[in-house]
Amino acid sequence: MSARLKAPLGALTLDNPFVNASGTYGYAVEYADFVDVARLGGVSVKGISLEPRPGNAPPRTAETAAGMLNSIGLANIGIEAFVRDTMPRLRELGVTVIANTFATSIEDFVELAKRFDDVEGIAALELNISCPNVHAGGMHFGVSGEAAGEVTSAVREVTSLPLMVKLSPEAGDICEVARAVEAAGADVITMINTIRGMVIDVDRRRPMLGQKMGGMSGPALKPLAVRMLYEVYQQVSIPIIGMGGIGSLRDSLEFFMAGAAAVQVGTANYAEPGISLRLADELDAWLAERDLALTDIIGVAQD
Amino acid sequence: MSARLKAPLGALTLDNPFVNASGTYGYAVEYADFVDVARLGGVSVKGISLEPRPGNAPPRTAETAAGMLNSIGLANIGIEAFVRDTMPRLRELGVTVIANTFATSIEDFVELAKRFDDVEGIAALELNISCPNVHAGGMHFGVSGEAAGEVTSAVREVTSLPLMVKLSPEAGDICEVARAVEAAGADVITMINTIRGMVIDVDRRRPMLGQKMGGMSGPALKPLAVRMLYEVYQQVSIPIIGMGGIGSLRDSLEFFMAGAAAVQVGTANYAEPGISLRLADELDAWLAERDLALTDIIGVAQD
Amino acid sequence: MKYLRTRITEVLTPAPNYKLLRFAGDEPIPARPGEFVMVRGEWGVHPVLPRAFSLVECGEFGSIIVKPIGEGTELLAGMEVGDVLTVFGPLGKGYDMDNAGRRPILVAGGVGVAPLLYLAREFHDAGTRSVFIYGGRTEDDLPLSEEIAEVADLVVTTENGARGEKGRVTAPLTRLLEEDNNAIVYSCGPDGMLHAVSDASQAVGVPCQLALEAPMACGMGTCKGCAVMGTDGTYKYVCYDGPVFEAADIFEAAS
Amino acid sequence: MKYLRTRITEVLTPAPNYKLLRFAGDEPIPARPGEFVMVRGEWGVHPVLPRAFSLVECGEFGSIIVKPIGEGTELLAGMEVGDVLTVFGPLGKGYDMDNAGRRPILVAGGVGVAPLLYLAREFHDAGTRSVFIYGGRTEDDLPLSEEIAEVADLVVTTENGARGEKGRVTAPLTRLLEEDNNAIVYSCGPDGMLHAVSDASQAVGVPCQLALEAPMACGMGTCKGCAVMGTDGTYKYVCYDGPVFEAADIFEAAS
Ligand SMILES: Cc1cc2nc3c(=O)[nH]c(=O)nc-3n(C[C@H](O)[C@H](O)[C@H](O)COP(=O)(O)OP(=O)(O)OC[C@H]3O[C@@H](n4cnc5c(N)ncnc54)[C@H](O)[C@@H]3O)c2cc1C
Ligand SMILES: Cc1cc2nc3c(=O)[nH]c(=O)nc-3n(C[C@H](O)[C@H](O)[C@H](O)COP(=O)(O)OP(=O)(O)OC[C@H]3O[C@@H](n4cnc5c(N)ncnc54)[C@H](O)[C@@H]3O)c2cc1C
Ligand SMILES: Cc1cc2nc3c(=O)[nH]c(=O)nc-3n(C[C@H](O)[C@H](O)[C@H](O)COP(=O)(O)O)c2cc1C
Ligand SMILES: Cc1cc2nc3c(=O)[nH]c(=O)nc-3n(C[C@H](O)[C@H](O)[C@H](O)COP(=O)(O)O)c2cc1C
Ligand code: FES
Ligand code: FES
Repeated sequence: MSARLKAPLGALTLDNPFVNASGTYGYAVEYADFVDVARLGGVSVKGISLEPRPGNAPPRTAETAAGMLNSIGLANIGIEAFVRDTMPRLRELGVTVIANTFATSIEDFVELAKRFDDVEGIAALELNISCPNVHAGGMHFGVSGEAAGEVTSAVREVTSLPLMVKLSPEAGDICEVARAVEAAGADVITMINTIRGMVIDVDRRRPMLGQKMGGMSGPALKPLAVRMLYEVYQQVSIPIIGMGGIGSLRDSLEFFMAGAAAVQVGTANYAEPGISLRLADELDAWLAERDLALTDIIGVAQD
Repeated sequence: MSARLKAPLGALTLDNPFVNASGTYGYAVEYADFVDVARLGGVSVKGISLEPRPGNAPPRTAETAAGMLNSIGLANIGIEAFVRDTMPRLRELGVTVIANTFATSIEDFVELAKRFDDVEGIAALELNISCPNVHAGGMHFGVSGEAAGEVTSAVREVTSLPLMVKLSPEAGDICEVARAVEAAGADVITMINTIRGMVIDVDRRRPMLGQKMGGMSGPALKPLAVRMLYEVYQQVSIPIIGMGGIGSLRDSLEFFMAGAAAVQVGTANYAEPGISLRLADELDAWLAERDLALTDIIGVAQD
Repeated sequence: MKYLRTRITEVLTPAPNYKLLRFAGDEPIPARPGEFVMVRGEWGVHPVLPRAFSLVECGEFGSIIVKPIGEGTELLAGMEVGDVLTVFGPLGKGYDMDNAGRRPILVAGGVGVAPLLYLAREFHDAGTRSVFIYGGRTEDDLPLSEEIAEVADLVVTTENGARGEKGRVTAPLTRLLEEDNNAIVYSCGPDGMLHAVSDASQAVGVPCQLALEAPMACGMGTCKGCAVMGTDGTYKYVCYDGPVFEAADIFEAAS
Repeated sequence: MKYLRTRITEVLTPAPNYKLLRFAGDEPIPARPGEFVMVRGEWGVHPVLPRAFSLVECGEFGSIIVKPIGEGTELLAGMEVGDVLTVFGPLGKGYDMDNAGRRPILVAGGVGVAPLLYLAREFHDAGTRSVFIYGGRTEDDLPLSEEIAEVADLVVTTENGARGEKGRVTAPLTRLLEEDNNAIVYSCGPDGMLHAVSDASQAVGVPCQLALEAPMACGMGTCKGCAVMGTDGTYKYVCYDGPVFEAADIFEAAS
């Protein structure tokens, strides 16, 4: 990757700004046969919890206009299996691993962070305090600045990894949450997670998803994501990784220009599992043509 | 319209449940040449303020994935011209008029309500406490239960019209707002207004809209609207008019089954100015085939 | 005003990157030159809004010329005979053909040819000879120039000089206005061109009517989306007060 | 596993409401019967997800059979020769062809014909004769039955009796299993059919492999979207643990 794609995020610098979003790329190893996963800016792995989780009652996905809902419920193999079975392969492949973690209590977030601190080959820790798909937990940390600040502080104390905190669009005031996590010691803000939606199956006269509601992702989410990023950028000085509906170079440029230091690509991976590498190459060409580096365009659409 | 389409909304009963949404159908008179506007379930007219408003700096609209943004800024002719020039024509046409009103202070909302109370031919008053497009005003009433309750109470005291209050999806907790306006005397809840989004023009490297942000409407909004309706339905006992992205019979059925006693159709009017009448006919056929009345399917997707 | 479900009856390619779609519904949409229609195909939820197009002809068949520049125009340019096109119109205020004895000079660029070809035909049918200045970047940007030549005195300019005069429309326009300012100018085309045409006309006090574009939702004055600031300091609505405006109402005279 | 940009090389209409799309990319996608691909056309932002299709053949050309039932399948069914189709696969676990000397009985309904025609051909090429029970509502729901007859003993049922035996696939299946239970059943089709086939097979202790469907996003085990509850009380992923499952792992035997 060319130098102009470098994406500095405080202590961490990514080789290129395209990171695959948590939950949409598994543990990345599944794609290694046909995607050069080491060249990805990074991979935020499927949200990891202390214990394995089976996930929610199906159906778990439904399509919406230019988007989709998911109510996976954080089905995952748990930290033990991940560290034991998956990490060696990720190290071997040379993937820039962002450990996306999920818990329903501060103690569990802290415990996860502690256990990841020793693990070789983790580039950053990402706290998912914004998952809408788990009863009694997850998102409630993301909807108020106070709760978000608390969990961030607690984790900050026990981790030496670059700390990313992932915000929810359902926060009453997302800027307040952003300021709180910055103050509590987050190195990077990632935003946004999905926003809850519902599809009714009018033939069966009931909600389509087993869980009734699911998080909406994909292009339909993009205008919200860009707006929130634009607002948050004005209120914090730590770098922000933007996401929500990115599926083309122009989509990613919207995020960079609104203020994203890097981006995550989620739902678009389903249609094209190597899309992030294609976008990195396209961005490289776009920047080269204009004799710019990525860092020249971050936030240029702000006043 | 057949009896099975009747949509009871407390004191008011609409002949059919398809109302054209405020801001997307002007004052309805513009369409009278080629749409039988008297047959519409109702028309919520473009938001009316005490004084005429010129609107925001252009561009005022932008397209998004399966949706659009608008930052019109409530350009309107003001109550005086509306009552003097437009109402006579609406009465003559026999339109079921819902007076959508907008103000930035409680006093102005009260004043608008007082002045509408005397006007012949108004079927209901709709308070837009959820407009995202006006600086210093509008939406702030819609984001907290307390403020929403206050404005609703104040208006309730001065109006004898059926009172509709239109909620914002940007409320921290839309259910709380819904309960507050119910408690304050609203007869009907209408929901949802648009949610703020942004599109960046990557060629000009700045936000596409003159006002930077605009409210997102259209199909992309539908899953959010249905979810919020589903939630609010469980918390209030007054009827709810649902809206957000309706463009087909099946879309409207999702809202009815989630709990909407009637619906509003907004953005879809642009593609097909008579769409509400087509949907009413399609619903009539759908219900007839199943030997049902509209009221039989309201909320059936709730447990 | 009508809302019709029509079918495409013919698709032509008048220049490499332009499509002419002809369509017919149960009834014609009677429109004057400069008036427009909002059209949409049956392509589901995206893009949601219809698109504005000036009519090139109307009657038993309507037709529009489409230059693909984005998703909507690309979908339209890909349509085939038999496909459904919903058409809504006629909309807006067209050109005022009352030329009061002045010689009409029509100035078009790109898809601006649509309303002006229609206007040239109407002047021709009314027995008025008009001049038609038609500018493109290359010779590929001059769709329908043969049709124009049949009804008006055609003057072509291309930026690369491949056809006609090398340069932009402003040169022949200024020349013609200097020769004889008992003229009236009608224009439609890219923004930069409209400014130049306005300047050239206002400089010699010749009346000038311009067709503007703006992003539109409703097309009929109700959504208040298509605002442009007028020289009088109030907003004008392109779909309703226009799309044809007196140049002086929109653009200040160059100083 | 490969992700290929292919082009449609042929579009056939094997029955009134079915399309067979043949496509070719730079390389073939080698797949076994029952394995599938995720495909998508270049249709922009909606629908976002690719769609799962069993391969009917693979090699220089791949092909899938599409029955339009919603937006995605309608867009695919409308595709033309030359259009781009992105194809991602092979995915999942197909049929286990090790029949251990048992007679293969293939039971298909609707688009379930896709993997089973492929399977029948493979058995045929391997010198194993199979029975192919093919059910449709009417004679229009039996695409590719001629091709099946070339490689297997075809038994047709239609619900309206217009072709073959009147009724559903369960009748001939039960009969055949009663005649000779040294058989192995392979099935793909609508949910109700799969249940019935599972019941009939499990009732006589005949091994039975079913291909399931579920809404999918990733198609390769990473999104955890396509869960179905197994008889052991754990979730199975259709795209990864399946789509072909032992009947007993998914459906309890009827009691
Ligand atoms: C009164 C009127 C008459 C018109 N007549 C014709 C015609 O005869 N032939 C023709 O080809 N086009 C005509 N246009 C322009 C046409 O409507 C736009 O090209 C079309 O709406 C773009 O849609 P899109 O989805 O392809 O592009 P989008 O994807 O919406 O946009 C692509 C780019 O074009 C810009 N854009 C979008 N809409 C407009 C617009 N209305 N004006 C200016 N820029 C825009 C966008 O900002 C963006 O940068 C007319 C427009 C108006 C208002
Ligand atoms: C492994 C596998 C192999 C398949 N093979 C074929 C094939 O060879 N030929 C073929 O025509 N189809 C096949 N399908 C089904 C095909 O993927 C669906 O028909 C398609 O995804 C529907 O997309 P749509 O946009 O047209 O419908 P949508 O608009 O998404 O949905 C229309 C209706 O179908 C339902 N539906 C959507 N997806 C599925 C699904 N995957 N399974 C069951 N119901 C669904 C929806 O709930 C809705 O009621 C296969 C599915 C799987 C999982
Ligand atoms: C199927 C699915 C599963 C997801 N799982 C997680 C998760 O485990 N942890 C997390 O932080 N975000 C999760 N997300 C959210 C995405 O990481 C991302 O924030 C969101 O999808 C918006 O980006 P997109 O529009 O590009 O998909 C998931 C999204 C999808 C679609
Ligand atoms: C151009 C435009 C203008 C609008 N103006 C108003 C308004 O004046 N008052 C109001 O209450 N809502 C207004 N709305 C919101 C709509 O009434 C409706 O709540 C929203 O568009 C969602 O419905 P839809 O997706 O069907 O368009 C406006 C929407 C649009 C698109
Ligand atoms: S486009 Fe709606 S007012 Fe002009
Ligand atoms: S479709 Fe993603 S796990 Fe099966």
